[in-house]
Amino acid sequence: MTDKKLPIQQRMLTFLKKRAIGTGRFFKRIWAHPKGKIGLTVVSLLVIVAVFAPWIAPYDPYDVADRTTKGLTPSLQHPLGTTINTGVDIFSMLIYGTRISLIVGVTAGVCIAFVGAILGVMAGYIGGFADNLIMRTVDVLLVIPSLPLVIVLTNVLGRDYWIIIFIFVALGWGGLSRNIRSLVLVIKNSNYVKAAELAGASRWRIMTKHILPGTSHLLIMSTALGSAGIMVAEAGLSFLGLGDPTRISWGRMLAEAQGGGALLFGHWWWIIAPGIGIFLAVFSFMRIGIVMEEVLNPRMKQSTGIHKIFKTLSGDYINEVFDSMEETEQPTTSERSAAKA
Amino acid sequence: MNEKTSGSDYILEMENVSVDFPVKGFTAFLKRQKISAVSDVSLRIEKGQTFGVVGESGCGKSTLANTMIGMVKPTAGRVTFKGKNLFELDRKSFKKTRRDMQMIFQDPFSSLNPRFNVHDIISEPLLIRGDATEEEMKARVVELLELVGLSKDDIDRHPSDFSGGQQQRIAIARSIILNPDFLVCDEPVSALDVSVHAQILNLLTEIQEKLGLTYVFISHNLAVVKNICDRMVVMYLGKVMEGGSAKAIFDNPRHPYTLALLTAVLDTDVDKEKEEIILEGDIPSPIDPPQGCRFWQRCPHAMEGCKNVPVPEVEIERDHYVACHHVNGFPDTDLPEGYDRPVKTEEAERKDKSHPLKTEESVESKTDA
Amino acid sequence: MKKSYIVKRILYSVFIFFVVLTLNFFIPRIGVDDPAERYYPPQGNMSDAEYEIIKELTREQYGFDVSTPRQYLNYLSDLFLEGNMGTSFRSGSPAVTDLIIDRLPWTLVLSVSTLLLGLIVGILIGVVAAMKRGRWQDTMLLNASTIMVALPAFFIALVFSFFLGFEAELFPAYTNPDMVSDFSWSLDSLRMVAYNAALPVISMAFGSIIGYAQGTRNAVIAVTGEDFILTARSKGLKPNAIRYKHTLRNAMLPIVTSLGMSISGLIGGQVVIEQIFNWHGMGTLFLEANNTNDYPLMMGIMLLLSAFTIVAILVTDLIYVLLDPRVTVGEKR
Amino acid sequence: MNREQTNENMLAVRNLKVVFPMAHGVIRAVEGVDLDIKKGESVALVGESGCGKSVTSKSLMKLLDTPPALMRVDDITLDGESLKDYSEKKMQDIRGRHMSMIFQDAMTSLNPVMTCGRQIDEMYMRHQGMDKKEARKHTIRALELVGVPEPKSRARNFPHELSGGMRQRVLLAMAFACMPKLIIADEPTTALDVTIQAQVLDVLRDMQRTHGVSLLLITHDLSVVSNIAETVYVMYSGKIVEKAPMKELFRTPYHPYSEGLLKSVPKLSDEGKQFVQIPGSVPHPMKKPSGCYFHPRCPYATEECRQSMPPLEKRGEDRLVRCFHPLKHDAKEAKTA
Repeated sequence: MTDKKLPIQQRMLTFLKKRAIGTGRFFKRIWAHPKGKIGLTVVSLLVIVAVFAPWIAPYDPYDVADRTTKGLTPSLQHPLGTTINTGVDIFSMLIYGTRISLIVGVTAGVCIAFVGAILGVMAGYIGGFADNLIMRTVDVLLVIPSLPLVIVLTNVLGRDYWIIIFIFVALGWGGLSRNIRSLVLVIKNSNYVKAAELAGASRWRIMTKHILPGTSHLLIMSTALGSAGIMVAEAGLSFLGLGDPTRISWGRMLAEAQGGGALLFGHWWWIIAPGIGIFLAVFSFMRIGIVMEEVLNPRMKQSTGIHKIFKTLSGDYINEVFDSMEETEQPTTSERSAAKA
Repeated sequence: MNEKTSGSDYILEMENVSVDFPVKGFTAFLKRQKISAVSDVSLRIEKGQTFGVVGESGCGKSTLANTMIGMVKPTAGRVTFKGKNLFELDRKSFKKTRRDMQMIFQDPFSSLNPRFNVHDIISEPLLIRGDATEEEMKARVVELLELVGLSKDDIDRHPSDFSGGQQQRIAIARSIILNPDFLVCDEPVSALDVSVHAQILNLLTEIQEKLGLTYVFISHNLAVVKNICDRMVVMYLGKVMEGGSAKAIFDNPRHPYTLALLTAVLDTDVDKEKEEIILEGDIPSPIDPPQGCRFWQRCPHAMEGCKNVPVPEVEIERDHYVACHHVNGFPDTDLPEGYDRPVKTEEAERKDKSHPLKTEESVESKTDA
Repeated sequence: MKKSYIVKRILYSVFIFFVVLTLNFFIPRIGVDDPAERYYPPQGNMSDAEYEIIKELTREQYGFDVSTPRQYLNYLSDLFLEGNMGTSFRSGSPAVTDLIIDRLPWTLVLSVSTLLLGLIVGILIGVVAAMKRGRWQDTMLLNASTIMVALPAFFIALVFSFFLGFEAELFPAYTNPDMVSDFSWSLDSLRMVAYNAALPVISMAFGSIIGYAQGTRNAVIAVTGEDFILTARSKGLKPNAIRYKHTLRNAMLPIVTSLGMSISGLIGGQVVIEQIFNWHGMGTLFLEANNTNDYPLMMGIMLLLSAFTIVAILVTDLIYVLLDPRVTVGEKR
Repeated sequence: MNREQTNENMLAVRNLKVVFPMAHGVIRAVEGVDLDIKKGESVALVGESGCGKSVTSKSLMKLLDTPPALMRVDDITLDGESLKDYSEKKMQDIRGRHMSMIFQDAMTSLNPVMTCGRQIDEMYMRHQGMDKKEARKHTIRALELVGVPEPKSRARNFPHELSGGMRQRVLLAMAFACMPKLIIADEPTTALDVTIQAQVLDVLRDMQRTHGVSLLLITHDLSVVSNIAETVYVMYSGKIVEKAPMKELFRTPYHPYSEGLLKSVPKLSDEGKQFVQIPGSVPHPMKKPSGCYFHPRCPYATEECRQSMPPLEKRGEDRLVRCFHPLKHDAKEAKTA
């Protein structure tokens, strides 16, 4: 029995199994990294909060009927108080805000990685006209200040959060594809790609087996970092009141806090809470991104902590190492032959 | 090169092959500059033999190798592999033909994908050909690992776990998995530790004997070439300076450049007084090289005529060709005035200036003034 | 060789500017057949006939009554021959150019001081951290930067305006409108500007300080590992000579490159900060324009901001050429 | 060669050790190396990658960074002056002035944004207190001495504008600028083409001999050694395994590793397609074998070699060897070897 003759379902199954094992191993390595634990924990927490928001949140912030007294200070019923202008439970808003942040951030981050990878590989590997076109577009994208452009486009295209994601993706792939392209150029000229070409590999095989895996560390890292960046941008947009008007997001909470008199009445928690939400999401995604880069990049040696190693080295141990290299007094050859005789 | 006309004994023939690359850049575009990497090279490689290509960086030996295996298309000339013109084949038969040719690179680490394990690296050509089952592939990989002196326990390890010599062994195993006839070795040992050079060279000769391969062996070290090559060419700035049977060339080296290269080789016989030839100047740029001999700027015997009278390759003895006016004499036609005056009069002056150690005082007075 | 590179670089910047210009022209025309519909969207209580008349008037007023290519040419000739970017929707139909010129200096006050503050403090911190590699100064920078990059500038601005503005009353939480209306070139007036600009500048500079510090640290450390620093040390040069003549000069190269790239983000991010402090700059003008769908004004501001970025990137590229003798024709990037 | 023959050492190193603590263990780069270089002598330190030869050269000038390296030495004396307890500040006066270095890759060893001339000027300005103008005069002369044509305009060139051979000459001029007592050349020609290599070696040899400077040449290339060195140290995995005058080493190597190195390099005089090979590869610096480090690759290894490290013993005039079973050569062999 060989793989070739197996039915397609079984081959798919073994493929998926391999992938699942690989993914599992990958997460284990991230977890094993000293910086990975915090990132992974916080991200999983955020995902749980986002998915189970209706069960976690004590009130439904979308429900107009579910409102209480305005401007309450934090208490057991309202851990973060209520808003001054509308009387919505701030804690529940915070919980629901996780959803939009994660959806917009992760979706846009993944799509940007996808688009950036395809265009970057195309520009680098195919070259010629495609390269020129793509790189000139990137140059244009990088000179237009992005937030104003996003604002103009939401004005023209609409403010539904799917449209916002689309705009972020359309404007955000430039930097990544430029980086991917320069990496692809390096890999493309490497001897192992040449060897594969000599072995008769098709362009498709070279792209999928040699070039794309070579950029994977950059891609995965940029997905995480890109998601973090998009979360900040989305929060900024919502803060300006230009996000999806039907959704509660952390940025919009900040805007309401500013407009609703949190500053005047000294309700600092109303500002701090969504800020911490944004911070946690962005921080944990960035952490994971950096850890992924370190885990995946074959060139990245774990040079971190050489100073730490130096600090922890005990003088005794070092002396021992140096002394162990000392020449021991040994009989010279002539003495030995004399002894033998 | 006209003693044999039938191509049957030759696995690869190159006829008047030239490769030019355009120079990139705005000003270069206006002047239409080009790099002449390989210029008018003809050679024939016999089946089962080892053919040496010797030269320094920029001499075009790598471009020549890439042209042989069809990675670079020549600007002019024909490359015939097993009787088929390599660049007139359609895509499919080109790919099929090229399976019979493989290459070993200088830096073994960069020639192995760091993300693949040994099995995936070695079996890749087989996988691409696509007519072997998993088991067959694995068996073949194990067989090859043993052939190149590695253990079958290494099959799951990654390139970075191996030393340079072992990595080169892996690369060799990959290159012979499809049973090619023709193997191009591009400086296969120069990136390795001195003490493993011999291991790799011996492995290559051993494999050649076992599988009846034809080698093209590229090197800058004449001693290596002497010991394993049957025929060879010495290249300089894209042109063949001297070529033919290795024995003839080493017994009777004639080209000034070959002589200079020979003195750079290690000789452990330290008691023998060695005459050293040190060439002046730098290797010139291959952009728009001179019409005449490309070596004239550095040649100790250069004459005025060498600058612009084209140099033909002349057979000075059986299977020994030299392209040098100094050796062959000038042709009878169209010679410029004073062609046989040595260039070195002005060169010698420059040489004196650049070696102030010999005229210490004159320099002293010059700088003080 | 260098000259032709510079010429090429300038020509390319002009090309990019034209592409941006063209985009600017077409963005308001996305998704509508007639730009008049974008400029004057249908109102609920309006009959079709009425709306047709209004559209007709809009077309006439904004020059939409000719073919699109013709409109484009008019747009270009207005812009280049008369410096005219159209008229705003505001009452009194002021020229976009005038509105922008009124706000431009105020925006520049913020951007330039943020950039300078970020660069000077950032590079200083970065150099110190690189020299004290592995010690507490360096560790502190690393830890601070992982936290700071996750804090958006507008959140920092909000916190500052709350705690330093409202609670501590050290600085104004909102810009005093008198700053603009009573401005004169007097010491008092300038002091007032500085007093009002303090919070916005500091909250924006936070991020860029950390960014430049990180970049400088990495660049300096990378250069310190280069062979030529070893050569300089083997020559017996004094540490200061090595630091200033060899290390910093080379470390400046990547910093200059990243500087050009960071300017676009800085300009974009300022929109939010200006809004928080109600600063009398182009950012607030832009948001006002957005809220009133004032397209000529919006696109005018966009164009100016893009032009700024293009010039900034061009300038940093030219500085790079001055600093690095290796750059020849098209070698960079 | 008209230099005075004195037996006094220009450089003497006693028991130099360098280690690199890493996350997974300790790399023992140099394990107790002794070196002696006489005045005006040229000495070669030969070894393969990872044998610790470059680390040795850097530690002689105390150029190793701590961290990551830790160095310990019984004594380093330069011209009778003990450098062991010299502070970094005092070392700065020694470097370049009395001891200078030539590195392998001139492209990366020269500051890319500074003209070549400026980089040599620095030597004169730092060590001889000259002003810019005077320094430049000397720079031009130094460039002339190492055979750079048109030194005046070349001094104004940036490193990338020169060819590889010229760049290496600039490094030579820099190293010889203050006529130091000792020059350490770390693989000075490895990155160059063979014909250019010959030029640079020629200049190096001429300069060294006419100025009577001591030279420590670090290389893996035996052909370079045979061209220039008078005495050779062979290093393997952090230890000196053999010391001998160059010709004697080439005629009659005592250590099996030296023999293997000499024989495994292809020579013009060889016949046939078989090369003499040393099996195995250089041990990983963190996983060195027990006993003699060379025993896994040595054809003569015995149980004793597996157990303990042989001492470095005197064997004949001016020769040292670290081996329990040094090779024997009878007189006849010695001539034809």
